Amino acid sequence: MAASLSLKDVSLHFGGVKVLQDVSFDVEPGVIFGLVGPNGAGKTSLFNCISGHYKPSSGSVSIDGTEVSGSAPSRMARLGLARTFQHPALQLNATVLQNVLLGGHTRLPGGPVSWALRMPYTVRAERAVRAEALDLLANAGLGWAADVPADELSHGLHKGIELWRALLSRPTLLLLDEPAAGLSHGEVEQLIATVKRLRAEQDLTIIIVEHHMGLISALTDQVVVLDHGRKLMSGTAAEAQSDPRVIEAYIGKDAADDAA
Amino acid sequence: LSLSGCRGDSGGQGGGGSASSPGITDSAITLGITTPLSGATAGPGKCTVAGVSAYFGAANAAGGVKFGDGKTRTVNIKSYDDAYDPQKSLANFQQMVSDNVFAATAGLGTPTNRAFRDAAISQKVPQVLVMTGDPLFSDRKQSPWQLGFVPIYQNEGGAFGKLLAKSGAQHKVAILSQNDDYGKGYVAGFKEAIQGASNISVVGEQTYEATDTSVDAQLTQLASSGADVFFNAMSITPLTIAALQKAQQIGWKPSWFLPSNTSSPTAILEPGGAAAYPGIYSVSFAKAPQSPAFAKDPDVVKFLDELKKYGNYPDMPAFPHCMWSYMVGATLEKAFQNMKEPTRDSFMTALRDIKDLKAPLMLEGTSVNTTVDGQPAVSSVVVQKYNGKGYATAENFG
Amino acid sequence: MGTFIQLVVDGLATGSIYAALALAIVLVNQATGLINFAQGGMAVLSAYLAYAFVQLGLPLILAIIIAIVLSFLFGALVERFLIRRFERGDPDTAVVVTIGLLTLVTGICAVLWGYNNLGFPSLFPLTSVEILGAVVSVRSLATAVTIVVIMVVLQLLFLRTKLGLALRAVADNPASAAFSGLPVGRLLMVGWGLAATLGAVAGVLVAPQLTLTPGMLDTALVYALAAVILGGLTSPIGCVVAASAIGVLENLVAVYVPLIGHDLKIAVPFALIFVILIVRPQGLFGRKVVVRV
Amino acid sequence: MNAAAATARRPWVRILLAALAAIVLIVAPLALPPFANQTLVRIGVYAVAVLGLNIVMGYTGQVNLGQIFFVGLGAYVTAYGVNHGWNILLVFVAACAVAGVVGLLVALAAARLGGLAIAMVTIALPIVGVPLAKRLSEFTGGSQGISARFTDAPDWSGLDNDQWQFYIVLVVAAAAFLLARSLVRGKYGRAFAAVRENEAVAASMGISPYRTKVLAFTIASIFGGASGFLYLAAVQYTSPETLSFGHSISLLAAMVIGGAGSIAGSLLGGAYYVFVPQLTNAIDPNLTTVSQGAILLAVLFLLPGGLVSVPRVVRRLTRRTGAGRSTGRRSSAGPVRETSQQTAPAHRPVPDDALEGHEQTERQDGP
Amino acid sequence: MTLLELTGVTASYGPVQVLEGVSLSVPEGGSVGILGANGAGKTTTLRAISGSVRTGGSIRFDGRDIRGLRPDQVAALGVAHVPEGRGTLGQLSVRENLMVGSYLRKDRKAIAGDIDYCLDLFPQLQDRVGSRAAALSGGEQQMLAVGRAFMAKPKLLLLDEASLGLAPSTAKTVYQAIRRLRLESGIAMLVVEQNANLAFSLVDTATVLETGRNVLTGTSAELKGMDEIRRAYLGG
Ligand SMILES: Nc1ncnc2c1ncn2[C@@H]1O[C@H](COP(=O)(O)OP(=O)(O)OP(=O)(O)O)[C@@H](O)[C@H]1O
Ligand SMILES: Nc1ncnc2c1ncn2[C@@H]1O[C@H](COP(=O)(O)OP(=O)(O)OP(=O)(O)O)[C@@H](O)[C@H]1O
Ligand SMILES: CC(C)C[C@H](N)C(=O)O
Ligand SMILES: [Mg+2]
Ligand SMILES: [Mg+2]
Repeated sequence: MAASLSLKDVSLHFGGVKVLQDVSFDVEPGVIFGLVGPNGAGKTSLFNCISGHYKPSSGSVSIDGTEVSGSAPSRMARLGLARTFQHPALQLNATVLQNVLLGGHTRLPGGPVSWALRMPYTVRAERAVRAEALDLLANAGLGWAADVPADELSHGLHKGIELWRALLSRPTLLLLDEPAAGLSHGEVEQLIATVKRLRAEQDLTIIIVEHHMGLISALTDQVVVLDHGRKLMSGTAAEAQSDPRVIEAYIGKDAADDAA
Repeated sequence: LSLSGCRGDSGGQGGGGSASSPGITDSAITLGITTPLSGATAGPGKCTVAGVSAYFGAANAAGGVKFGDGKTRTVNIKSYDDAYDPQKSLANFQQMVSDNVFAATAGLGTPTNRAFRDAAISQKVPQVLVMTGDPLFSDRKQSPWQLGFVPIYQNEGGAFGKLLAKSGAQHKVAILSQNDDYGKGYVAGFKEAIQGASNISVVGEQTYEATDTSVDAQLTQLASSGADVFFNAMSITPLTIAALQKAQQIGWKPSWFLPSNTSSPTAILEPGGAAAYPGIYSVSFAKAPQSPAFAKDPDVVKFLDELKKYGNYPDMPAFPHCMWSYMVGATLEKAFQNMKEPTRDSFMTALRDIKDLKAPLMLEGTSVNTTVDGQPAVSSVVVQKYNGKGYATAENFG
Repeated sequence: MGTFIQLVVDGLATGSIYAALALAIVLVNQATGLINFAQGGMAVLSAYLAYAFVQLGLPLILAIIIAIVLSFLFGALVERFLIRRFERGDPDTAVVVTIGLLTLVTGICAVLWGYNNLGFPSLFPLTSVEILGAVVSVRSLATAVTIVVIMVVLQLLFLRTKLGLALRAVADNPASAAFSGLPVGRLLMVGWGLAATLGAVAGVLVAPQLTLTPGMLDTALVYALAAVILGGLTSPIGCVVAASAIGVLENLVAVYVPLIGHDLKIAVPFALIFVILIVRPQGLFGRKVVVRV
Repeated sequence: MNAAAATARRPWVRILLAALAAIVLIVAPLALPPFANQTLVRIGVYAVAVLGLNIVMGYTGQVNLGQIFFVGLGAYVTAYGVNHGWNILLVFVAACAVAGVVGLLVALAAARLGGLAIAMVTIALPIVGVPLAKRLSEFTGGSQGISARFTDAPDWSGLDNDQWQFYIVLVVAAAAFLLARSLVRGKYGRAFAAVRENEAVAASMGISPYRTKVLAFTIASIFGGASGFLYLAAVQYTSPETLSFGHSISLLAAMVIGGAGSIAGSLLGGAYYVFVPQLTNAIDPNLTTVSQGAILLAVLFLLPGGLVSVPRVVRRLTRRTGAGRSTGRRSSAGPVRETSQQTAPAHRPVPDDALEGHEQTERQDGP
Repeated sequence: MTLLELTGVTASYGPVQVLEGVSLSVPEGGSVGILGANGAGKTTTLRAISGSVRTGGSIRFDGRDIRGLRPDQVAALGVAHVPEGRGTLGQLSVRENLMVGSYLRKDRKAIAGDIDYCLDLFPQLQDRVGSRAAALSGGEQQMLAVGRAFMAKPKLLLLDEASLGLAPSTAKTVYQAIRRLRLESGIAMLVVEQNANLAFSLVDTATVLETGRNVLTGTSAELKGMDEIRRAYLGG
């Protein structure tokens, strides 16, 4: 079941730095939601507040109506949240397959004793998840990379592996932090297609932080624009891109034409 | 079902019959020493090897040792480093057995010797004249294949206690001891000796760890007790020096008792400025080569020469263990001379039958006596008093 | 009261031994990002070198200076020919390499100078003075002053000089620092050299009191590590404060809490560290390492 | 080379090899001289301790300088139990359980700290443990230590003591190694590695870094306790020196030298721990410290990945750079020459069986 | 005058060779772009120049062979590399990062002014000069990495996706600043950029890499005119 997300007056401070101030919005189940704004506006920090990596200084985060702010990230993951990181965070000396398999952690039953004893059900579960991971990679055209150590792949592919890792957990809420960064135009098109397919095939809610306005326009149903930790506006991508405040603060006057 | 049948006869079991035991041939005998040759206790540990090697090096050079069975043999010493780790000393013992060593001897340390005591008993390998004052090794029933060499710590502490008790004057005693069986043994012996002596009261008692870098706090605390006698069961050289200096600095000038381990006039008392105290007492059974009184003593001259030549130990010994293990050599030689058969059994019998042996370097009034159950080879000690250069025997306190 | 003050003063004196070593550990860590278990061993080697020159008839101060210079070279060479190979690898391996180095250096000292305690001449007189009713040896006082001076120098080095900045940059991210033209290898050598120098100073400061043996600083190393972690890995001031606090606290607890006593007093600084680190993981004066994913 | 490797991966070959190894291990002590058995026994003792250390440090990345404490604790519990006439199985369980519970309690607190702070808490264990063991002399025999004999071969077996001890150690060590091997190959192995690599990322995968650290630490402690039991089986005596801090450092060195993050490496680490003192004694007992330091540095210099990396290093030295690898792996085809999607190299086998795959949780050696 | 000349450059990571012969040249004061898909070898090409990967072939800079030099030696010759990903020194403050950038410069007096220039250019950094780099947002770190390279006043700037993670307006500003730098001080540059619109705003010529080889080189105008290029890099 796709999750719904609701933020109420979320604020976050680090010492004197006000990173987020009273941010509120709701994300309906099944929606692809965009989060944009200038550098340092607080987008990643907001993701961190949702995923539990940061604890909001005040305000509340709820998923499917349940208050979750302050929960540990590992608990959030078990509730169905998955995310990618702005700067790919892979285990560089493990293989791509091992990296992706990590995403399946929450789906594997049994405690350490069962696994140490290789109880049959753990063996079966491991096989199933492994097969699925290989499938994901194969469908992404990365089947060849399964056994390659992650550090032997280029930066662009790291972003992709993060996405497959997140997906293996079968999330109901997926947070993508700049998934298109470092991708060429053609590769961004592929990414757009992939996310569209995801939405069609799986029941999940997606929030995307991205500076690539083409991707935002092509994918999102709704966007929120952050600036200096505050919500500047919300609406559709098209509305955002024509909003003078957004152009002023974020897109830049003539950059608007480039980012077609 | 006898599975062990298929493994040759390398078991190294010692034992009876007239067949000779492992480690002894018609021309040679091999002894093993497992002792700390590295780490914090390597200083005295090296001495344990050096002394025995010096003794038998000289004996071998002179043609060998004449055994009780009429054959003359050279005595070979194999040393093994256990770094004061019981697990390693056991491993070394097992290695000795596989290296065909006749007996283990002279090794330093309570835990390290205890670690292979059981194995030595069950394999009937002598573990004798070891450098620990732990009484267990001199208990014949419990330790049939063992014998300690140095006086049990209790004896040393007790000797001083007796001296103090009979002084008649009122004394307040402060005690500092190493927190292990060494320190505990000294203190127990001392306390037992002063029991019932109404003129003695213990006014402060502290311990320190052998690994400590400083005992200043203990001294400050003990100084405030106003004691006039300081019983210091300390085995660590730098700490002893520091203690001698510190007590002076804070204006506490009691009479001291120091164990035989840490009473070297040149290495400890002089740098510690011991002359400032009314009296420094120690117990000993060996002549101190550093002491001017013995500088020309023929025993000492010979010993230092052999230590250099055969013991691979060119320096002036900083630890008494060099002298002690030299005496171990003499004691072993005595046992060899009396053993009728080239077997471990015969050796043990001979070893346990030495009376009033005046080993080289022994002080007047002490001797090797292996016939008393419960006592190690040396059990008599002499209380001495520092005279600014060396030691003189002290009959009375004060 | 007299006893109390004396115990505090004694604790400070003991603490200064730990602090001397701790400063060297901080320096290597700041300059290379590593914890050097061999720090104590290298300091002992330096002290032995000074001792050897004294034996050769050089005046003490000259012997110490030569030993310090040689220590710088030794530290730099160790970095170049040993540590270099492990710098980019698994940090655990690098730590074990320093353990191996400690063993080797200790062994070399033992081979060259034996295990007997060697008296090391003191730079400072053996007299003592009275402060607030407590007796302090001039030697301890001078040691403490030297350490405070070193601490200040280090603090200035790291925060005020270009070299300090470069050392920190290289420790932070050598590959990235190289893109700005920082000669990574040379800076790492300098970092190790300086730490060895500092170790040499520590060694000759404490050798008169502990007497020279190959394992002279083994126990002090543990305390020094504790002080470094408690004070904060990045802070010379922190580690001196922490080392002093550990020395004093140990004494007071041992004397005034008989249940703990002198045998278990060592547990106290560790318990303290534990409590403090739970509240301030970066240590008393340390800066938190910022990590974002 | 490849063919051989592929053959070696077939299930029946593996089963056969395992069976062969088992037979060798069972028969060996009957044929070997006592000293060889005694040495193997001690290797088993320390291999189990190193294995535990490897779980918490090699795999999970938590510096642990206190492993020897748990070995000592296990040894003391064993001695206590044996001397009080407990059933030997109960003694074993108690040795593991007491060490495990103490480890758990320590970990519950220590795992809140990261990095070097954890090192400090663990360093304190042996440092405080030694005086504590002396203090609690009622249980520990104080500084004189405590002896306990329970591994003399029973008469019905017809075995010598060293053989009997070998089998005891073999059973316990084999169980420990098999359990550890299964554990680090699946879910938990990945969780350990994830926590080692990056706690924030691990957490976002649903892995609680705190719990994982506590788990790893507890497992290490249990293995430490088991190793302590074996220590007593082999040495039959323990004293405060057993748990001295220096040995903890040696265990750490043995782990890295064997191979951090490797099960087989733990065995090699145990062997290193036992053999090197024997070797240095044979070289010259007066130079053990120098030679130990030199050996340690030489091994790491040649094999920064530890002894376990020998086959990898040999393979690298013998392998000619495969052209297939460099071109085949090239990723997305460029837009200019329109080739189809990324091409896969034909020869890279993708394991189809979850747990029979090659040791993927083994850490690669450094860059 | 060519400043940088690569001929038949190969590069490998361990046993894996990933560049199979890349040739390109950057004239003095010139600006050359590198295009290519993920994994084509763009980053590796820049690393080959700055000496952080094992290379073959010939790399000449300013008239001398620099192949095999260490990164700091290459930097000392006047090459500043803005690496891919996080190029900052995380535990150093923003100001310290910029100071490290100027490590090789002799004109001490001018440094303070240049730091102010960088902070002007990236106002977001201004508020955070005292913060450590690791605390910054992704885009802010990227700005800092570019600023650090500016501080070196190099002869040649290697930019590896310098706009990565920058907001559109910021990316624009950065590229304007880089262009200005080029005009004012004649810095040459080699630019890897996925945002080809930005790239073409800066470079005179560009080369397209594919599986470790150049497959195409031309002027910006020529390339912009090609269909495949438009489809893959420009969109529409
Ligand atoms: N742990 C932290 N400590 C201090 N400051 C922080 C921390 N995390 C975030 N900030 C600050 O909060 C602000 C917002 O950062 P955040 O990463 O959320 O920005 P962003 O919107 O994701 O920007 P970008 O588009 O550049 O990624 C930045 O100025 C950053 O320096
Ligand atoms: N450390 C490494 N070890 C082995 N191979 C590597 C390593 N780094 C990169 N590679 C390989 O080298 C090739 C070129 O990588 P490079 O990073 O240069 O690509 P790129 O063109 O910069 O791609 P991107 O656009 O994704 O950044 C890729 O096939 C990659 O897998
Ligand atoms: C705590 C972490 C998950 C934070 C995250 N990596 C960031 O970029 O801020
Ligand atoms: Mg961000
Ligand atoms: Mg790249």
